[in-house]
Amino acid sequence: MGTTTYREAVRTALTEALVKDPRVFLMGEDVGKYGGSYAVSKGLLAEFGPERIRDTPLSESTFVGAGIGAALGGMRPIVEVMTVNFSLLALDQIVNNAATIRHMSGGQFSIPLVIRMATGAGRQLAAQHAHSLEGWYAHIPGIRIVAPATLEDARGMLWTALEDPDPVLIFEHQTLYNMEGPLADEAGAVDIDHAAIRRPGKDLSLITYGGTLGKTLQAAETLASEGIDAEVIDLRTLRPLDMATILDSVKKTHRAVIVDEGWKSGSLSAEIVARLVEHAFYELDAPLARVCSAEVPIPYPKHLEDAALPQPPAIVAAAREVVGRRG
Amino acid sequence: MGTTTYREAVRTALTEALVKDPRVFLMGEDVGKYGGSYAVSKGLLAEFGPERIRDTPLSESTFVGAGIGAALGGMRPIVEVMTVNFSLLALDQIVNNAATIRHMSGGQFSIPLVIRMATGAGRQLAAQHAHSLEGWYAHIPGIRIVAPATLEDARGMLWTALEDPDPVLIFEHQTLYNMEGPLADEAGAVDIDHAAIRRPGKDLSLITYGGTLGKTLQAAETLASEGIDAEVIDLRTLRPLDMATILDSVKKTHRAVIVDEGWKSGSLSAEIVARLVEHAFYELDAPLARVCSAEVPIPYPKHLEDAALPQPPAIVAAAREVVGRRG
Amino acid sequence: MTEAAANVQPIASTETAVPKPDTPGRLEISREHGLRLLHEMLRIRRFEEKCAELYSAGKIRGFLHLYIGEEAVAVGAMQALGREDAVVATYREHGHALARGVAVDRLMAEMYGKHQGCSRGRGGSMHVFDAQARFYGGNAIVGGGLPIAVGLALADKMQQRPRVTACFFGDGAVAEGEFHESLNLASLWKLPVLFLCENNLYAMGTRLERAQSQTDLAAKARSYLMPAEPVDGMDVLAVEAATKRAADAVRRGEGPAFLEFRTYRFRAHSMFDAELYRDKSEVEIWKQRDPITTFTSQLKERGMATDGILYALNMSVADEIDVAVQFAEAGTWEPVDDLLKDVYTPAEGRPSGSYGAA
Amino acid sequence: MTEAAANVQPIASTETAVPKPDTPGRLEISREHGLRLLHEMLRIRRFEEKCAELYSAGKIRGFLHLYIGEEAVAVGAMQALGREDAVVATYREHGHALARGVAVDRLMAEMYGKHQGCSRGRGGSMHVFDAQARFYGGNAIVGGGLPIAVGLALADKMQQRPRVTACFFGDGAVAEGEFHESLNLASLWKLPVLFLCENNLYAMGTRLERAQSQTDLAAKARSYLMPAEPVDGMDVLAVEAATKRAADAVRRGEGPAFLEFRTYRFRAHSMFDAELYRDKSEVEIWKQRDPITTFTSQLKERGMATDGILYALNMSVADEIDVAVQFAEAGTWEPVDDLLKDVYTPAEGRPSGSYGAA
Ligand SMILES: Cc1ncc(C[n+]2csc(CCOP(=O)(O)OP(=O)(O)O)c2C)c(N)n1
Ligand SMILES: Cc1ncc(C[n+]2csc(CCOP(=O)(O)OP(=O)(O)O)c2C)c(N)n1
Ligand SMILES: [Mg+2]
Ligand SMILES: [Mg+2]
Repeated sequence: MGTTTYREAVRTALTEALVKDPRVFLMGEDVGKYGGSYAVSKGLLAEFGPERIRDTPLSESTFVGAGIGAALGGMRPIVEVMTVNFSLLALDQIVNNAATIRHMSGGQFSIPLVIRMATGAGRQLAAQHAHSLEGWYAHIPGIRIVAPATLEDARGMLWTALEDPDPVLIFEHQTLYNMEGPLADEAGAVDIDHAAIRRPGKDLSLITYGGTLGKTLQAAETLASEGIDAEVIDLRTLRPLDMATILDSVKKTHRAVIVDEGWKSGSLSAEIVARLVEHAFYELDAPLARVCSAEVPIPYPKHLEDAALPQPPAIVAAAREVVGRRG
Repeated sequence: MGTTTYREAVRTALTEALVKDPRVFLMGEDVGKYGGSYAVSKGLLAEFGPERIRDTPLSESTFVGAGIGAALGGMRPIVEVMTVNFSLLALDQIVNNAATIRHMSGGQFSIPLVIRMATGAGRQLAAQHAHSLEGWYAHIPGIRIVAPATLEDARGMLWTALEDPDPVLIFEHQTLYNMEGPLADEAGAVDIDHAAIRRPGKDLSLITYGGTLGKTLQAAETLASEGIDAEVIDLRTLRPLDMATILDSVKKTHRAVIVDEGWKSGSLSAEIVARLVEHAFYELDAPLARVCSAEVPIPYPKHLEDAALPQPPAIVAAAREVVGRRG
Repeated sequence: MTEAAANVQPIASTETAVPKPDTPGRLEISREHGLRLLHEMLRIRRFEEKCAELYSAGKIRGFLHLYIGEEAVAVGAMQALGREDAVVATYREHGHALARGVAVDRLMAEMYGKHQGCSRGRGGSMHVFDAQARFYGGNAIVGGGLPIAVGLALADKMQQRPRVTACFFGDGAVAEGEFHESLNLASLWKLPVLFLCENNLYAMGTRLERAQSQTDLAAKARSYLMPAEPVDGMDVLAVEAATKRAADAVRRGEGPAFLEFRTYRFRAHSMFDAELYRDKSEVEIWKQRDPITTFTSQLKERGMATDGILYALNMSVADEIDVAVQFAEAGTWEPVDDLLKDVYTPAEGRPSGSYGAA
Repeated sequence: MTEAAANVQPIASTETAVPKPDTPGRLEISREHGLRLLHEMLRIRRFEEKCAELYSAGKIRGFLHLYIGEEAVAVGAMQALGREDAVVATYREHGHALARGVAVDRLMAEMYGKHQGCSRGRGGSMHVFDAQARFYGGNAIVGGGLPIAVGLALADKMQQRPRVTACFFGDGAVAEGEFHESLNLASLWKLPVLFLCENNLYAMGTRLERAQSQTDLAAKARSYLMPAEPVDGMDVLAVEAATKRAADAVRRGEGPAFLEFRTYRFRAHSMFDAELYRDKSEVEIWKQRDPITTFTSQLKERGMATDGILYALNMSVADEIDVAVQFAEAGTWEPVDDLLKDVYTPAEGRPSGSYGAA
C-alpha cells in the first residue's frame, strides 16, 4: 500500500490504459509537451510518443467531435477537455452527436469515447474558470457521467469507462489533484454502476459526490461530535443515478441533505430531491434540504468564493435543521 | 378584438419594437430574405431594411457574441437563434459572457440582449431538432428565461424583455406558431415577473409552461369531467421562478403535478419539486409527480415521438394518482 | 431489368474517367461506366421525386431536403471511393446514401419511419446511417459532421488503413467555426479526409455572397495549406475525375484535400420554403444545366445511349422505386415498448467484468 | 515626478510615428513621444514584476498571466486609439489595461480582489473591466472576446460613430472557430474592428506550428479578404506605425484589418507552468530583443534619453507602483452580504412600468 496523489492516480490509470489497449490514445490541449494543464499527463508524451499523446490546437468542438469519429473508427480515444468551462464550446458535439448517434442510427453505432475534464471552483479562478456543470451534463440521455472523489476512483474509473461502449464523461474536481493518501498497489478498475457509502450512519443521509465529498465527510465528523450520526453517500456516477443505494439509505435514515457544488436551481440536487419525493415520500420525516453553490458567477476573492460554495458549516447547519436540532 | 396567430403575434411584437426603438434590430440566420425559418419575420426586411433586419452567416457563437457586443455598445439587439438545438454552438457566449459580464465587471456593464429561439418537439424533426432545453438554460444565473405559451405573451413578452437591462432568452415552442385565437387590438407589453393561473382549481395544481400548457389544459378538462378540479399554472418565466404563485396554489391544493417537455432527469420539473419540498413540505398531502419527456433522443416516427413526449393521458393519469384515484 | 441496369454497382468500380488532354472537360469513359453514372443519377432523382409526392401524401413527415439538381456531385464523387472508405453527409443526404449503396428499399422505409428503415426508422430523412456502407449520417447540425469525419480519418491513419473519409457539406457550413477547426486539424495532422463542399449558392435563403466575405471557397481552403479546387458540380464526369485525383492524393498520404462543387438545388430548401430569396428565372437558367439531361445528351452524342436503352433504364429505375415504396408501405412500426432501446448499448455490450462488480 | 513622466497620457495622443521612406523601419518621433512610449512599457513591466512578487507572497491568487516581453504591442497599438474607441482583451491583459489608461491603483486593487479594484475585485487578473476606458475585459475563454468586439463595432457602425474596436488575442485563439466566424462577419459587414493578434509563438505549451497548418497568420486573415500584415511586435514604433495605418483605414470605413504582432513572452504561461516545452536558450535569444532595452538604446542613440532621464523615469514608475500597492493593501473586501449583487441589474434599472405590473 503506497502513498499517492489523485493526480498520480489518474496518470497511473492513463498509463495502464495506454499500455493495455493499443486503441487507446489521449488527445487534448497541452496534454503532451506541456504535461497537461494540471500536470496529470506529465511524462506520457515521452513514454508513448506523439501518435498516442496528441496535443491539439485550441478547437474544443472539433477535437471532441474527432474523438467521436475516432471512436466510430475503432479507436478508444480519451479526450481531455482542459476544464468543463471550455467544454461549452464542444457541447453541440456532445449532445447532438456523442449522446445521440447510437439511438438515432437505430443502434448501429456505439461511441466508446471517454472525455475527461477538470471541474469546479475553489482555486480563485473567477467566473469563467469555476463552473461545476457535471450535474447539468447529467440531464442528457445517451451519455454516462462519473465523478471520482477518491484515489481509488481516480485510479479505477478510467478503465471501466473505456470498457463502456457508450460515451463516458469523467469529471475530476480541480481541488482534488493534490489530494494525497494511501492506495493499494494492486488498485485497478472499479465498478462505475454504484454509489458508495463513505461513512455509514443512521440519523440522516448526506448525499454528495466529487469535490464536496471531503467537505461533507468533515461535516459528518462535526455532526458526530454533536451526537448526530450521518451516513455519507458518494454518488460516483451522476448519470445514471444509483437510486437503489440512495433509497436504501433514506429508508433507513428518513432524512437527507444533498450537497452539490452546482448552482442550486436546476442542479443535480434537485433531481435527487424529486426522485426521493417520487419514490420515498412516505419514508421522509422532514423536508429534504440542499446545500449548493450560491446562484452567482463565482467571484475571484477568496472570501466571496468561499461564501459562494458549499462549506462544512452550511452542511452541518442544514443537517441540524433536518434532524430537528437548532444548533 | 381581432383574430391572430402566435406567429403573427411575435411578428407584431417585433414590428412594434423596431418602430418604437431605433436601437432595436433583429439578427440571425435567414431572418431577412428567407422570412424566418418559421416565417415569423416575413416582411420585416422589406419594411425595415437590411441594416435592421440582418441575415447572418451560419455562425451561432459569433452572432450571439456579436449581440452581446452590440448590447454593450448601446444597441438593443434581438438575436434569433433559429432553434434551441443550434444554440448549443453559442452556449459559451451565453454562459461565459452574457450571463457573467455584469457580475464579473463589478456591475459596470449590463447586457440588454434578447435572444429568441424556437424550442421543443412535436413535428417529427428527430433527435437533433427536437430539444427542449429551456429548463436546462434556467440553471444559469445572470440570464432570464421566458416561455410565452399564449398569444398575449407571444405579443407582449418581447418588449418587456427588451426593457430588461439583462439578457433575456425567449423560448417559442415550435408547435405554437400556428396557434390561432383572439387577441385584443391594443394588446401590448406584459409583465414577465409572474406566473399565471390559466385555470383556477382546488384539488391539485398542474404546473407547466410553453408547449405543454395546451396539453395540460386539455388534461384539466378531462379531469374536470371526472370531478377533479385542477388548477393550471403557466410559469411563463422559468428563471427566476415565481415561487409565490406556485406556493400559493399548492398551499391551497396540497397536491401538484409538474408537466415539462424536458427530459425528466434534471429538468426544471425537478427544481420545482425540490422547492416545494423545501418551502411547503408540510402542506403536501401526496407525493409530487412529474410528467416529462422520456429520456431518449426524440425519434422521428410519430408514434414514437408521441410516446416520448408528455401527453394529456399521462398528465391525467399522474393527476389521478396524486389525488388518490385509480382511474 | 435491362442489362445496363443490372450491371450497376452502387459502390464504385475502379475505372477511371481520364481527362483527354486536348479537349479539356471531355473525359473518356466506357459505355458501361457512362450508363452506370446516368443510372445512379436517375435513381436519386426518381427516389426524391417520389419522396416529394409521398410528403404531400403525408407518408413522409418532418423535414425533407431534396437534392434534385445536385445528383452529379454525389454520384461523381462516390466513384472515387471503395468499400472500405467512409462517408459523412448532411441532412440533404438521400443522394449520397443511394450513390454509396445504401439499399433503396431500406432508405425509403427510413423516410417513412418504419422499423425496416436503415436507421430502424428512428432518424428519418435527415439521419440516414448504414454501418455496412460505412455511411455515418445524416447530420442535421450544419457543420456537425466535419469533426466526425476528421476523427474517422484519424482512426484510419492511426491504424494504418489506407482509407479515405469523404465528408460532404454545404456552402453554408463553410461559415461555421467547425469548418475552420476541422480543416486546420486535418491539414495539420495530414489526415485522409476528402472535404467535399457542395456549393449550391444558398444556405437556406442566404446567398453565398451574403454569408462569406471570400466567396472563392477553394481559396479559403487553401489558407490551411490544403490542396483545393473548384469543380463543375453539374458535370458528373468532371466531379468524378476531380474526386479521383484528390482521393488518390489523399490515399497516398498527402493529407486532406478540398473540392468545391459548383452546383444548384432546383427545389426549395425544404418542404416549408416559400423561396422568397431567389428568382424563378435563376432556377430556370440552372435547370438548363440539369446534370441528368446534359449527361444524357452527352451519352447520346457519344453514341453510348439510344432512346431504347434510356427508356429501359428509366423503367427499371421506376420499378426499383416502386418496389422500395411497397417495401416501406409493408414495413412495420417499431413497438412503442422499444422507445428506450439503444439510448445506451445493451448489457451484453457493456463493461465485461474485468473489473470487480460491486 | 519628472517632467517626462508628468506628461505621459495613458490614452494616446494624436502624434503619428511617420515611417521615414529612406530608412525603412526607422521612424521619426518626437522626444516627448519616445519617452512616453518607454514610460508606458516600463509601467507595465514593473507592474507585472511586482505582481509576480505579490503572487509569491500570496497577495494575488488564482491565475496570473504575465505580459513581460510583449509590452511593445499593447503600448504601440494603443497609440492608434482615441478615447472613444473600445478595447477587448484576453486574460493576459494587464498591459493593455495600463496602456489604455485603466488606473494603476485600481488595477492593482483588482489583482488583490479588493472592493476598490476596477472590477470591484470580482474579476481578478483575468477579468479587468473599465467602463470609463471602454475596456471590455479581460476574457478568460480563448477566442471568446472576438465576437464581442465584432458586436461593439457593429453598434458603432449602426450608430454611425467613427469609432474603432481593438481586439487583442493570441496565436492560440486563431485555431478556434470563433476566430473564423468573427473575421468573416466583420469583413462581410465591413465593421470597424482591428484584429490584433499577439503571436508569441506559443499557446500555453503548444508552439504555433503544432497548432496551425498555416503558420503565416496574416495569410490566414487575408483569406477573409481582410487587409493583414505581420509586424515586428518587439519594436514599439513599428507596432505604433502599423496600427495607426490600419486604424486609419478602419476609421475611413474600409472595414476591419488584421495585424499579426510577432512577439514573445519571457515568462511562463502562468504561475503554474514548468515550461517543459521550450528551451531556456530560445527565451534568451528573444530576450536580446527585449522591447524596453532595445527602445531605450534607440532613444539614447537618437539623443532623446540620458541616464538621468532614464533614472528619473524608473524612479517615478517605481513610485507609482508602490503607491498602487499601498492603495491595494489599504483596500477593503467587498462585504459577503453583497455576494449576490450585480448578478442582475438592480431594480432601478429594470423594466420601467411601461407595461402593466401584475
Ligand atoms: C448549426 C445549424 N444552424 C442552423 C441550421 C438550420 N439550417 C438547416 S440547413 C441550413 C442551410 C445550410 O446550407 P448549406 O450548408 O449551404 O447546405 P444546403 O442546404 O445548401 O445543402 C440551415 C441554416 C442547422 N441545421 N444547423
Ligand atoms: C476555450 C479555451 N480553451 C482553453 C483554455 C486554456 N488556455 C488558457 S490560455 C491558453 C493558451 C492561449 O494561447 P494564446 O491564444 O496564444 O495566448 P497567449 O497565452 O500566448 O497570450 C489556453 C489553452 C481557455 N482559457 N479557453
Ligand atoms: Mg448550400
Ligand atoms: Mg500565444
